[in-house]
Amino acid sequence: MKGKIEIDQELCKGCGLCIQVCPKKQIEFSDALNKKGYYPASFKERDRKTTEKLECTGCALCAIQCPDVAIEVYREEKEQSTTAKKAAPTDE
Amino acid sequence: MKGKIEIDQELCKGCGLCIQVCPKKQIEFSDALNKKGYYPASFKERDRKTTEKLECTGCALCAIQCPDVAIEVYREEKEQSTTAKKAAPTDE
Amino acid sequence: MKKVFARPESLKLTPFHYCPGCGHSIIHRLVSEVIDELGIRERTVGVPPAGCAVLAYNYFDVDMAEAPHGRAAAVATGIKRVRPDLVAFSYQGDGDIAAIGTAETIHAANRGERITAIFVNNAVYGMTGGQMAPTTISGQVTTTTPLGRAPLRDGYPLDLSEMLGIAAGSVYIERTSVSSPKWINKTKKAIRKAFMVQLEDRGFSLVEILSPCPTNWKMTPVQSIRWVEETMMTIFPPKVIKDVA
Amino acid sequence: MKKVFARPESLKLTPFHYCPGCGHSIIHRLVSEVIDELGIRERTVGVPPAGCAVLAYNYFDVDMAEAPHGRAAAVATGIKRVRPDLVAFSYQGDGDIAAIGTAETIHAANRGERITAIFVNNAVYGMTGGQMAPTTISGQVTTTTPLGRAPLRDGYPLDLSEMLGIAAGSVYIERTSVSSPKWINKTKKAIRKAFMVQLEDRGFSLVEILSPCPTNWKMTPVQSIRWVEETMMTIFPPKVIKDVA
Amino acid sequence: MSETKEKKKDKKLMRGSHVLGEAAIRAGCRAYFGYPITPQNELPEYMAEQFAQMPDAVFLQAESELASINMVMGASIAGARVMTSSSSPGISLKQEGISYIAGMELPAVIVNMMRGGPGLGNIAPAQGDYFQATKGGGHGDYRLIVLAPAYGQEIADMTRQAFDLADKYRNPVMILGDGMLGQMMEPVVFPDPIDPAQLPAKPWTLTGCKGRPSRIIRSLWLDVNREEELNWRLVRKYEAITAEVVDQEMYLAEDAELIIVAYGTAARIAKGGVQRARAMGIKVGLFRPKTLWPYPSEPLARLADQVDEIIVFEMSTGQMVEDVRLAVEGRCRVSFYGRPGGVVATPEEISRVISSTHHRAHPKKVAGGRASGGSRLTVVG
Amino acid sequence: MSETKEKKKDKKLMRGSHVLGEAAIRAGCRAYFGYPITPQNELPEYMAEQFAQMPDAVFLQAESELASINMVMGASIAGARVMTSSSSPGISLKQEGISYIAGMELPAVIVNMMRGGPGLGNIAPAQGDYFQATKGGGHGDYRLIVLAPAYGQEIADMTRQAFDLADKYRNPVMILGDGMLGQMMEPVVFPDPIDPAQLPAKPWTLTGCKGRPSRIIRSLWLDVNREEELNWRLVRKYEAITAEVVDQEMYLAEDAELIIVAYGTAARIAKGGVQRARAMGIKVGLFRPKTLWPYPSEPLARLADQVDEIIVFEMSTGQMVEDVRLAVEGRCRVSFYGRPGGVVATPEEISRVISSTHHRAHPKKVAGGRASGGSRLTVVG
Amino acid sequence: MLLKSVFSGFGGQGVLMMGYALAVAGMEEDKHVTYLPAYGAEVRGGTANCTVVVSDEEIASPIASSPEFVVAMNYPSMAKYQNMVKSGGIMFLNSDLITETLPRDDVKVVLVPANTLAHEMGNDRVLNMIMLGAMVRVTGIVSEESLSQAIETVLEGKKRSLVEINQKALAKGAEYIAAHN
Amino acid sequence: MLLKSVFSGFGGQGVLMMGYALAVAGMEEDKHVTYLPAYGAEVRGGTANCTVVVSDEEIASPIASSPEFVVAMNYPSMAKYQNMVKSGGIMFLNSDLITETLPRDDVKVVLVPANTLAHEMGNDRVLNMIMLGAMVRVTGIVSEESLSQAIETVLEGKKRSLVEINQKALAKGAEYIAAHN
Ligand SMILES: Cc1ncc(C[n+]2csc(CCOP(=O)(O)OP(=O)(O)O)c2C)c(N)n1
Ligand SMILES: Cc1ncc(C[n+]2csc(CCOP(=O)(O)OP(=O)(O)O)c2C)c(N)n1
Ligand code: SF4
Ligand code: SF4
Ligand code: SF4
Ligand code: SF4
Repeated sequence: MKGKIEIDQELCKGCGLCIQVCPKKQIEFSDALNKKGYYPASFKERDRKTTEKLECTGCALCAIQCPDVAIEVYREEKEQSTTAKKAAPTDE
Repeated sequence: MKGKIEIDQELCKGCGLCIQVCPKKQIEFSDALNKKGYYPASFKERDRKTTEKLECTGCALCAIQCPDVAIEVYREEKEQSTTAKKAAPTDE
Repeated sequence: MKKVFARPESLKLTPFHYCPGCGHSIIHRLVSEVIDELGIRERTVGVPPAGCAVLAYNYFDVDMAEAPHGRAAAVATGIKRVRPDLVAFSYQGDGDIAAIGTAETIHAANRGERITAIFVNNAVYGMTGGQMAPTTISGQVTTTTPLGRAPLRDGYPLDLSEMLGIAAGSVYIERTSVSSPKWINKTKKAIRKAFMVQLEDRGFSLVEILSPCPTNWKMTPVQSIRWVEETMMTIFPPKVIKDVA
Repeated sequence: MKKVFARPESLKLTPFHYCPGCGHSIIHRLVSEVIDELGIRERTVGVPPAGCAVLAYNYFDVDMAEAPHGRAAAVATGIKRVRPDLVAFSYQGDGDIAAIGTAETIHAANRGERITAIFVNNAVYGMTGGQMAPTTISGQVTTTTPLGRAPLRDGYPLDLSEMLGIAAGSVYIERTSVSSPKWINKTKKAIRKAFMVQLEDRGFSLVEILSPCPTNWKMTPVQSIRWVEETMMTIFPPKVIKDVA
Repeated sequence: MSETKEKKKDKKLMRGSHVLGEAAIRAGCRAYFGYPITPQNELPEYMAEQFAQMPDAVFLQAESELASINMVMGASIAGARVMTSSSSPGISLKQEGISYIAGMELPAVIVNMMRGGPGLGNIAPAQGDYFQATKGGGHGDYRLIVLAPAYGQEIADMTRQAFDLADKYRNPVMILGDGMLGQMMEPVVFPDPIDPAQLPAKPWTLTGCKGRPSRIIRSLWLDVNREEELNWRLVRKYEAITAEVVDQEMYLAEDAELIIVAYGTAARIAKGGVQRARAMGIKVGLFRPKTLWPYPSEPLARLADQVDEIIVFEMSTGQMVEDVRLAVEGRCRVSFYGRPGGVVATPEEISRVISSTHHRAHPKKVAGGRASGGSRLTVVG
Repeated sequence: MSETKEKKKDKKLMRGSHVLGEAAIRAGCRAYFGYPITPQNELPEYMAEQFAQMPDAVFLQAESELASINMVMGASIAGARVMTSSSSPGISLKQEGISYIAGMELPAVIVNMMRGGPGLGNIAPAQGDYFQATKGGGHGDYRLIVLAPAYGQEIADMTRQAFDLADKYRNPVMILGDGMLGQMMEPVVFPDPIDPAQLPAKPWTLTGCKGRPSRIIRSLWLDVNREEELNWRLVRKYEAITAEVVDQEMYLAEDAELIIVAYGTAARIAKGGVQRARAMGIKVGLFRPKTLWPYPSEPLARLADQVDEIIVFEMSTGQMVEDVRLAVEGRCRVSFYGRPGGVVATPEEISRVISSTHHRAHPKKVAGGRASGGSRLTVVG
Repeated sequence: MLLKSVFSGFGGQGVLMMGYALAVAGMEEDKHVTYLPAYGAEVRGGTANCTVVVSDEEIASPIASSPEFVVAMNYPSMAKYQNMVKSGGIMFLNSDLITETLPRDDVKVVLVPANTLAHEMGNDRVLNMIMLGAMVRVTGIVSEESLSQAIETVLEGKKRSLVEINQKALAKGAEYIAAHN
Repeated sequence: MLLKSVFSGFGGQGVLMMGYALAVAGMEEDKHVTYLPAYGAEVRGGTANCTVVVSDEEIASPIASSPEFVVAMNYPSMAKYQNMVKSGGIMFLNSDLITETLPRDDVKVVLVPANTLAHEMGNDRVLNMIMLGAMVRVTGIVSEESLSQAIETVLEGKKRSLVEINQKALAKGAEYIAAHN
């Protein structure tokens, strides 16, 4: 796993946009309501069926799309990314 | 003389625009103030110097330009001009 | 000899209060002539502004309803919406239509209100004594731009008609002038066309007319019509801005 | 592993009050990131609107001054004129900027005020519960267009940015979207550029951002970002509308 | 409000905003211009929905409150029964237009569902716009007729009355409520609908000058003498309205030693307070102005001779209290209790205010003690 | 107004509007936002001319009154001494913004050179905006400090005072005049100019959060309790202002049996009337409120105990008369004489009103006789 | 008789419909009624609640400062109203979302597992009518017939099947009370 | 002493400057003065006029309902003010434009051919100062030195020659009075 994310369960409003944009399909809704009454998203490290470890690349697309800034993204330090901002990918 | 104009001395405010646009230079300021305190325009049938009769064509340019609708225009009835409006010339 | 030019029926005999050489009264006459020619005098309602033409209701022999400064488009909208059989036109100065009335004008146009706006652009606030208008050109001296309009401080002249051209509901927008008989005749044609757009129920129409204000320009009437042609027209070129076929 | 994505400094930790899937908070984050990156947090004043973003002052960690509905451009003008050393941005919804605030926006742009407007176009009045906005598209159902917006009755959607492009004092106008990470990144670039125009003292800049309002569109968040791309973008195509070099 | 069995069928549980809209339509209103603002959006939404089915009716969501009040002006000029609505900040924006409409003597119905202020404030029920409504927030000498309903049924009845009064006196009429009245549902029986075509013709409207001389509806009177004439004509009209239109509810006032004066939402709460205080044996009554302008000064003055003290309760820091003092003119003590900013007092709270007022000896002046929450009871006269 | 020989040199014959502008600049005002309207254009024109020479000063002709009041809001937020001016219809358009500015507790100076109304009206001197200025034409509970100069010198002095009060109390201040005061030239001596850089710092302004936490200037208070708190805080502030700021002129009041109350232009005319009436041997005095809000109720109430009757003279159909009645509260008879719509009464006329009031026996109620020209004298209390 | 009830929960739990149905039922019994929704703040989010007053006489104030009955569909609602309920009143709690106990002993508590019961009925959305059925069975503010009748008015124009499932839900709630109290 | 003067004429005849100069002269003599122009209606056209009050004491009203002196530069001005002049007052008429006679015998009339005199001076525009010079010579409201001095203030920043021609015009008006009355 080259990357991972942390989703703040109380900030998350369960909009599902991160789930929609994750290229690795590595985010799902959790079963439990949070305090605000939403079913928050949660990061699945393993595939439910195969229980295989999934391959989050730390691309941060989920975090970029997340309206509630509920996601923090971590990536293995290989490239020269000194600030968080510079690491945010652009498509151009 | 194919045409003539009548200038209402009390409506006229002496702006001089008719004088400016008359192609025959046949309008001039009069010497007497009107009741509003303006020197109104007046139609000169003859040239001051030569006393020649001038040739108003009834082109109505003065009336078209006159801001105070102080000028009425008359023309010899040759053409088929049934209403005053149709007779107003256009340049196109 | 036959009378070939006389006062139109829709224009009352009342002498104008305008200054010598003012363009407003020429435009009044043209609108009246068009109303006469279209035979709509008895179903027209005019909406004069606050501005030098505030007394326009004394001149037009049609029903006239005074609007607050800048709100003529809204007032005309109210009239026309509840009585679509009427012909509604607003008559507005540049300050009225393009400064305080910007929102009302743009939205009426964008909604495609079936109203006709006569927009008299004299590059200055006439009625209030010669302050800067939205259409005052750069460098022009007015009482609130004593050293001449400086765009950095006072903003640029605003081209409202061009913006209205973008409005989805506008059908016909033309800029003309009353600076010569030739232009006056063009203006009359444009006014006629603008009213026709309304009569054909097609949408919003507007004629912007460059018009001299010798008093506040501190010019003679003759100088002022020259200034329209030589200076104003370079900033506000007369043209058909929009004409939806 | 290293943290590569985190909350920007100019964004307070306060949880957003926005609905799930709302675009406002994405845009808040982008503006905050730009402020951080340009290092202007300590000299920026934001002007939030009335609208769903009315509480924006709770989120941005910069000086914030609430404007009456529609008047953000005027308030920002007041601030910037007396303190040209500050960076002033307005944050406005479509109703705020393109309906009630039409005149203030157009004139601020035309004067070339050195302010930056963030214009959030969600095609609806969010805060007040889903009425028609100036940007509501034809046929769209809202609480005041229960049968869908009918241009003949309700007017057409208004393209304010296009009109602002004509304003002489506007320097940079771009329309973007937050409907996908790709568009979000483009939006951030546009916001950055808009602030740069102000920092370079060049004139008025504005970024119009197509933004989902799942609540009032009666869609799921996922449906709503699709609707932005599939429907809204056909009426409001993202593009650089003006960029004076 | 007692209904026959027949009418029961017509009884509808509706929210106040919808009641107002329905009553307007039944009064022959076929034109609405407005701009959204909470807490009155349910009214334009109702109009939009209903008018969508009525081909000749005009619903237009304007670009602003300014535009909408001027559209109202236009529609009224062309003869329509026309309405607009808004809430506090939006009503402020309409003040110029309202001054014009009043000065031009045009009928129009303007609804203000007040909210907490000043400024953007909040959307909770409040009564901070009393002065604006009754004294004229716009420029110049003019008056609106101001009706203050307190019940769903009264919203229905007063809306009908508003249109009738507007036409009769050629004067704008304001219905002054708040979000609670607009949102609350109560059973309502509507009056029969009027066909607008059957309304009396208005001989002053602008509809094209066919078969008559052209008309002018104007607002400019450069000749000061004509402007003065207009002003006095308006005064005479206002006197006639005052004589004919004033209305109030008196509740348990006959034997009262103490009177609480309140209108609208505040009056409902006050009534609850009065009931509680009566249960405690305090002889207190309620005086509820139903017309805020013209103000029911004379009936109130008569009551003032009977009671020891009048408590004015407003959801503001004290505005109507001035009209009470003007009516009473020293005849009895007047004290004020206010909860501004959108706070809704409880009947219990009001009964406490009543009983503490009743039980205190009557000193000349009581310091303005601030109750919890910032409310205050002050003796002001 | 007695001047030393030295000061004579500084005496300038200037029109009121220019005096106001010059005094504002000398008070450290470096920002003006406005929109033209007669009869106050000479003021923005003066500001434009002067500021054109002052590189740091901001003159901006806005696109409307709405824009200008909101620019004032912005400039005040950023810490400037800022002014706007207009006349009646334009002031109506500013009401929403004024409510915000008052609610946000921002200092600002707003000039209203009133004209005949309602509606477009005319540009002659009138006093029909008294209610709007003093009771709050905008929504919600707020108050402006309202200063009413009557002389050129007072325009200079009160303008300085207006800026000082605005800053001191963080409250908008209105200078209420009319075209006559604005156009009239009188000799004036100006106070020494203030360097804006020397003014006390304002610790609440928004100027970027360098070296401190970020600040918010807001107007929304969704929590009704905080909104109520704000409202009561404003009330306490208004009480402090009332205690400290009230001001009035009394002229020949000491032995008066009859008092005429008038402000601004009307007060000058009334003074002429009083002089004429005194010449006829009538013991009449003038009470001239210089602050309209806070209103000098207490000094007036004291006078009420001394005199038989108070005549209120306004260039309106009767607005300030309510404040007089509230002050007097039945202590003496109050009658009203009005000339609305831009009519300027003459001192002769006022002296006639005084003498007829003085000579009539004191019946309980006098019918509101309309004098020629529509003016009226009514006993209202 | 004058009874004030407050209904409160998350947006989406149908609390407004509960109050509305009760008010309609009261009206159809010719009682005086007021229904007052706490209209949303001008911003998004938050919980929904409404107040219903049913009375034999004209209702002065529609405000329920100390309601006889409170229906809380989630914990924040319970927390908000637990101190306001009148002494001797009743609090109805959705026991599926509320596990906390009420810190008052002068108020009766009725627990209804509304989510579970709705799920049993195969329609998660009718939890509100289940709760209402239970509440009316306990309080008797209106008759159960009127209430069932009211659903027809409330859902006027909606599908027949929808009306029926809601009416069944009312009955289910009432039955739950019969079985458990 | 409190003296009210009204100056009236066509726009362009310089009537406002007449009043202004008189007021400045009064101020420079340390008198109390007010100068009140009838500010143009918000529409164009019409005549101009102004009122000047010069007094030893504070001036209450700047309005001249019955002025001691009226200067009328054209017939409409005469017509407007002929009934307002105080009995015993003086009316100054520009006899070049006014041929009508005053229908009152309690008012003194002073005729000044201001246009002609100005034309004689070779500057048509100074007719106002000629009239003012004549008026002050007759009335003595201020001293002629103060008046001449006032021109310097009034035309501050203008060309010296302009100041001089205006001062000469004042003198010319005064001389005309000396010669003809
Ligand atoms: C609300 C309001 N603001 C300002 C004015 C003053 N006013 C009257 S007309 C006018 C503008 C005049 O300029 P324009 O519209 O260009 O017309 P013009 O007089 O040049 O024909 C202004 C500012 C007013 N009457 N009402
Ligand atoms: C003068 C005034 N009018 C109306 C309102 C009510 N209001 C608040 S926000 C808003 C519009 C919201 O729509 P938009 O600007 O598009 O922003 P969004 O909420 O969609 O983000 C309105 C009409 C107000 N606060 N003030
Ligand atoms: S995008 Fe953010 S708020 Fe939405 S589900 Fe994912 S983490 Fe939660
Ligand atoms: S154009 Fe008309 S107003 Fe002007 S001078 Fe000629 S006749 Fe007179
Ligand atoms: S001021 Fe200008 S626009 Fe107005 S009437 Fe005179 S010339 Fe015409
Ligand atoms: S209503 Fe729409 S714009 Fe407002 S917070 Fe919700 S989703 Fe966002």
